Amino acid sequence: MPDGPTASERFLNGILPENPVYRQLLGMCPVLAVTAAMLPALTMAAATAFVLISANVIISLIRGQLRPHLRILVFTLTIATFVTIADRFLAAYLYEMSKVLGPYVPLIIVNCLIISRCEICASKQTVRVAVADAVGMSLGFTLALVSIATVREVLGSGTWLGLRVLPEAWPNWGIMVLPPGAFLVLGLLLAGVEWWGQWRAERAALAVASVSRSLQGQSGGAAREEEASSWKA
Amino acid sequence: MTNSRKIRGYLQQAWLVLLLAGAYGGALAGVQMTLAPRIAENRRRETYQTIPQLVPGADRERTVELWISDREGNPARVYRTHDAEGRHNGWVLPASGPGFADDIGLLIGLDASLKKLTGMYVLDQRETPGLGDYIRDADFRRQFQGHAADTPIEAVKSDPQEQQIVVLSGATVSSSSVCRIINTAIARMRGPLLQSQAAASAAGGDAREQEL
Amino acid sequence: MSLFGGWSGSRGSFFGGIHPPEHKQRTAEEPIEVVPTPAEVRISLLQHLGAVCDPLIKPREEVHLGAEIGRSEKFISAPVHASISGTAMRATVATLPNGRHVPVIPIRAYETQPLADRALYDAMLGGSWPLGEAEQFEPGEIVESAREAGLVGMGGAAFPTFVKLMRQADQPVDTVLVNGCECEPFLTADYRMMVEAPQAIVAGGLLVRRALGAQRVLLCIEDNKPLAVRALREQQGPGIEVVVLQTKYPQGGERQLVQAATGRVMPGGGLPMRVGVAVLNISTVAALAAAVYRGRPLTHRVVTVSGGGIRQAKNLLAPVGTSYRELIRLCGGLTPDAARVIAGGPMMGFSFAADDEVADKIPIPITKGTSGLTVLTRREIQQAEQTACLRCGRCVDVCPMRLVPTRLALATRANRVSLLQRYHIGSCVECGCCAYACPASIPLVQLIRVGKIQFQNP
Amino acid sequence: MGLATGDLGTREVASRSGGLDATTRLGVQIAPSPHLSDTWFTTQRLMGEVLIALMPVIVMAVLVFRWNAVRQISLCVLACLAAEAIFARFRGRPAPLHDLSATLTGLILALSLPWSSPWYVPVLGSVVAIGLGKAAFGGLGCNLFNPAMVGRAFVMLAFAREMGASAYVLLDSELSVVTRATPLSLAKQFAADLAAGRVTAGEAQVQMEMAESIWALLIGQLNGSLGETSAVAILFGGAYLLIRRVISWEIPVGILLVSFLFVELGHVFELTLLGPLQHLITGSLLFSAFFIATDPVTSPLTSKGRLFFGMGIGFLLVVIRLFSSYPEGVMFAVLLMNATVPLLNRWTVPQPLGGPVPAKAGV
Amino acid sequence: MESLTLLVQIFVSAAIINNFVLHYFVGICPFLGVSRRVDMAFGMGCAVTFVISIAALLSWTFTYYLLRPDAPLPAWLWQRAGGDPSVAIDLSVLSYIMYIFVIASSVQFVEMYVRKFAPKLHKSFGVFLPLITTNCAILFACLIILRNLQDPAQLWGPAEALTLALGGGVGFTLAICLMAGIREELELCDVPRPLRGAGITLLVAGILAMAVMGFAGVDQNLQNVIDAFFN
Repeated sequence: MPDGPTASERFLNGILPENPVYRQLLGMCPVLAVTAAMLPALTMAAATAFVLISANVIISLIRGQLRPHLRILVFTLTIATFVTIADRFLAAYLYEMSKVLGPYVPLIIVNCLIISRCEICASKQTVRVAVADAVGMSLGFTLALVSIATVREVLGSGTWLGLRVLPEAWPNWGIMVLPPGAFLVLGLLLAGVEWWGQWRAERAALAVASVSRSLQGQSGGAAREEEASSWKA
Repeated sequence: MTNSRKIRGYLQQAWLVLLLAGAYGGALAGVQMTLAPRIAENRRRETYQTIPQLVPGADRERTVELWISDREGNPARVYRTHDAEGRHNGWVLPASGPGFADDIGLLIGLDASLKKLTGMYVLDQRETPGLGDYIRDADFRRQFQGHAADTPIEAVKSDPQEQQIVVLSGATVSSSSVCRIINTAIARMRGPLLQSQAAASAAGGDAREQEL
Repeated sequence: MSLFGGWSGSRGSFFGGIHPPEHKQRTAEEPIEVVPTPAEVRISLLQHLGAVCDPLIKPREEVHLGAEIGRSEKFISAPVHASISGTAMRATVATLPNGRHVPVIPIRAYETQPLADRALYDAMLGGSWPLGEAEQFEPGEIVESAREAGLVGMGGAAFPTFVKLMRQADQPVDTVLVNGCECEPFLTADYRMMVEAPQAIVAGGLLVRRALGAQRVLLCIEDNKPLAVRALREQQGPGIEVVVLQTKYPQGGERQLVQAATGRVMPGGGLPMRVGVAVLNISTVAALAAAVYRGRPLTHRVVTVSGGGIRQAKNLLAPVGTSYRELIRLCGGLTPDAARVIAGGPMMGFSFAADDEVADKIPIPITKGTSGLTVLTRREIQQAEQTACLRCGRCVDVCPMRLVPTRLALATRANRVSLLQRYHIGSCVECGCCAYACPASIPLVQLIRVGKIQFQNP
Repeated sequence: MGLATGDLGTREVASRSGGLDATTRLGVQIAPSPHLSDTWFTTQRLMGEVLIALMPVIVMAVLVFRWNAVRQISLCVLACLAAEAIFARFRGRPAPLHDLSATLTGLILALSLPWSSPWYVPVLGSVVAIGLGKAAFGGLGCNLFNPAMVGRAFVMLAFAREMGASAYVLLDSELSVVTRATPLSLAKQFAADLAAGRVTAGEAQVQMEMAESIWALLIGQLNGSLGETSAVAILFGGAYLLIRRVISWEIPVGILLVSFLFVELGHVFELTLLGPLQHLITGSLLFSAFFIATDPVTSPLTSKGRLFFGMGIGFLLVVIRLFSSYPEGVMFAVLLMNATVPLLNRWTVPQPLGGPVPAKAGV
Repeated sequence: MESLTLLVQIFVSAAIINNFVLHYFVGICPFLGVSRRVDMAFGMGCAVTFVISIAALLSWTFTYYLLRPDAPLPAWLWQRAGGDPSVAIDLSVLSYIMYIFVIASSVQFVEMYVRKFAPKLHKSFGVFLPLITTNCAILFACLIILRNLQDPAQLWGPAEALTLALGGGVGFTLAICLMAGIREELELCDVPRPLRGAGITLLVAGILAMAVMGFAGVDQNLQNVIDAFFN
């Protein structure tokens, strides 16, 4: 266990390198459903973060007593409880927002992100590490929600967080706040992140390759010629 | 002997789950106790805030929530509104039904005699942004005022006559859905409401006192 | 070209197919010309599908026209005979146009040959042929003659003929189809045979009927060869009739021919025998007549040399083993814009290197199955630029086997063996219709061949 | 016809490793069979023939809508070509502008737009059509959805107001044709009147026929998207494509037959006031039957599959026209059926002649 | 008659127009994960439809009698136990926990039942069953049922709940099968590298979502037409 990533590494990992949405494709349902505007996206991110952190803390605290076959049961019970608390809380203090989010708050229960963090990290690590991990993952999740919501709200309504950022003459792209817009934006952003990763990997590989190519260039040509001649017969 | 051992075995395995279940149950009960009144208040406030708009002259504070059996005998919520002097001056019916994208939730204002529509308000909707969601606009809602409540309202594209409203351009479905929800709700509740009124006036007492 | 062409599967035709330009007029009126004895022939010890023959002669040994020089004890094989008189040389290896490396026995010709020019022609094809004597032979005798004469299918497949002539108790053959369709563009060898030696063909057909105990012989000819139809109709008698089929490539394909002529559909992967049919090429049938009635082994065959890249297109009666170079030389050589030399017709033939440098060192010999030599010019082989598959479905419409060639090609590119299976790669006969019709110029046949290899060795 | 397949194998591997057109020596090439190809019929020609067939439609559009049509068409075509070039550059490939497919996409998109849409509608529609509809799938041949319809649906949902029924009508326009609603919108309205009991069936019928005679529908002096005004022009183009065998007959026949049947059914039950024949020649039904649904790339490979495909579009089209909130549903029907093409292709794999080769028999 | 046409409306809405995957975004995980092969997608779709129906019926029962604000069972128990009848018992705070257990146990139950009584069926889609527990489509169906039971004005019966579940399941199957076909096709295509996998799947889902939006209103108009036909 001491070999695993440290608390700070786990924290950073969650934000970009192992971003739950862009890298692990977890918890896609709220990412698509509540990102028509920034405000519900932020609320959803906060609710998810609350559940994720609380559940991670509890699971980490009781990790010594977990029986393998009851593990998932305990996870689900914990998560469902915190989701209920979050849901009631929103209904009590952010009533309008809870109406906008609708069934997607309770759906946090089946968000694979949370159960996978409980399983992979919290049930094996100390509270400190588990919290760092949960916060990192929450930030990563928030980042994803915010990025998608930004695109959708700006293009779809010309506003950001309700503030007008594009001129009044901007023709709102209604599709962006509709379901197809969610799929398209997430698909394109996902491709963008992927492209960025590939570009970086290629650049790193290029440095190595340029050395080896200068060494192998000649022999490679010879091999090709040999191959060609062997087919002539 | 074996039974008790079995039970002990189960307990050894499940004590954590039971403990957690207990703790969580307690926490949820606490949350429910603390927040439930607030949530109920939120819901109430949402409705009550709009009541002066729906029934002209109605006093928010004097509105009463009632449960009345509808035409088919199912319980339904209605609001009985009173003016500042406490005189019964109208009804507000919550109603909902399918719209273009999802269910639309409405509040319908009627005068005390249930003869006229006095207003309409959209509580919940997920209609197409920039198109169907204009059903929330005051211009669209104002169209419903003053129509008779005993015949259905319909949506037309242009030149509205009696009992007709003009649809939002490009959002025919949203507009006609609203009409449909209103028609259904009134048809469902008119009879029972008239009956309860008759009963109340027959009893001669203040309906408000009775229902409470 | 009817609007509903894709659906037709009626008698006289088959599903799919294409109508490439025929280009036959160039050699159609050229009578068969006998090739002057070449200085050397190189006789392949494998002229057919089946086992390689063992040489029966030693280097420096003298052989005469028609002498057996190789045979195999394996069942599926056919002996090979000397096609000229001369001195045998040491066996070497040659690469046939289909890419196969085979042992060949070169024979240096004597100054004088027992048969040449007109005499050779008359001995092989000319004269009159007995039409009513087939019944005198026992079926076994006919089979034995065919085997001893080294007969193989001369349409290209080169399957030993005697195997086809043997009666199978469980699969009786009632109809013999003599395939005179010659649907490949440019080729007219079979056509000239039909026009010049109809009697030999009819005599041979009757022999096949006798051997197999069949009721009828159908001489199948496409409707673009009216002269051949007339010539054969004059000879037709009881039990042998001419069937005129629609001109469409690949009408000469075994499965298509059986379907068009008899309406019967051969089961996938099965032989014509399964539906009571035997299919033989007209040249094969004529060679059978020569073997039975005149005791001549299969030593010569008619080859069409044509195409825009040939100066003087001709139909040649050439000894087996003549080099392609020799044939080209006899036809006046290549034109400057000749771009591709093909053994066989342009739809299914194999292109090979025939330029002087290579050909001088290792002259490539013709075999019993070589029906023609087509030299195409740059303009004739011109193809549109290859683009992505448009899924237009033209390949599906023209595929005579009712396959989905584009799927097979794409699956091959993506190396998806399970898709190859789903789209029945095993049924492809590589007739080339799909690649011909493809507007995107995708090498479909090529890819399907690669796919077959992937499929066999996943 | 026989083949020595085993031998072919080694050679093909050889030529494959050296590229598909193997070696060239002294001007004589070695290449696999077949050595002839139908050089007349190429990808470019396929697209070109469709362009030719579109000419009558374009001429009618320009005659009816004047410079509006010219503006939409040129904007769409230019934007499509630019988008094609840009997206090809992204992938570091030469832009395949000469295959005319981008031009065709632009034309079809333009012809399916209302005359009034502001400049950003055709431009964004074109970029989405080429980018999302084609480049994202890997370019021409891989696009599973009809690019023009992807672009059309995108702008339809993005700019609902600029594309809706009101976008077609301008009461005080100099072009008399655009002062009236489109026939399908009228039909919807009259149907609503009828359902509300405001008019009798007979009256509504008379009203409808007054509004749009079959003759007017055929000739095309009426409102609608640019390409859908004249049925005759579309029929001319369609007939040309059929005669030149550029498109197969199964798709148009499937669409027309099934939509005729279902509209007839709807007409009997008074769900729509337009008779089946009128339905066929109004809106973009004919245009889609001949020019949109027949896009080879996005329709099934086998003739049976194409028939099903056409029938599916016909059915969905009628469902949308009669029941949905949109007066016209061509693009949605086409997109949905495009999505089923892989499954249709899978289910209509033809049996090879004589049945598949048994596994034991080998290849 | 009205209830029957309501069922038609609920079904059409859930299956096509408000498709669970393409409109409500639930069940995205299997949509992205299992949609590589058509046969697997179909198996998954069947399994989901099966489980969603059972879970919907069970959760309707629990909600109606136990969890909704005016549920009869808790009130009766409370009064039997001698509680003050004027105090309203609202157990709805437990709904989410209840649902998740209902789903988990119905998955377990279905798996046991299928394995025992229909081993052939189990072979074809048994592998998908454990995955379904975390499929949000099922919880989503339960939540919709809850929403329609919270408002006493439009109390859903078991038939409506079951119809919603079936519609949702059919819609899910439809979407995932179409997507699987498309993805099989895309394997033969030259999709740009960054888009391969999830990216292009989401884009295709976007186009499909556009396509089903064209059917908006069909459910209600169909309902109107059937209503009008029977009246």
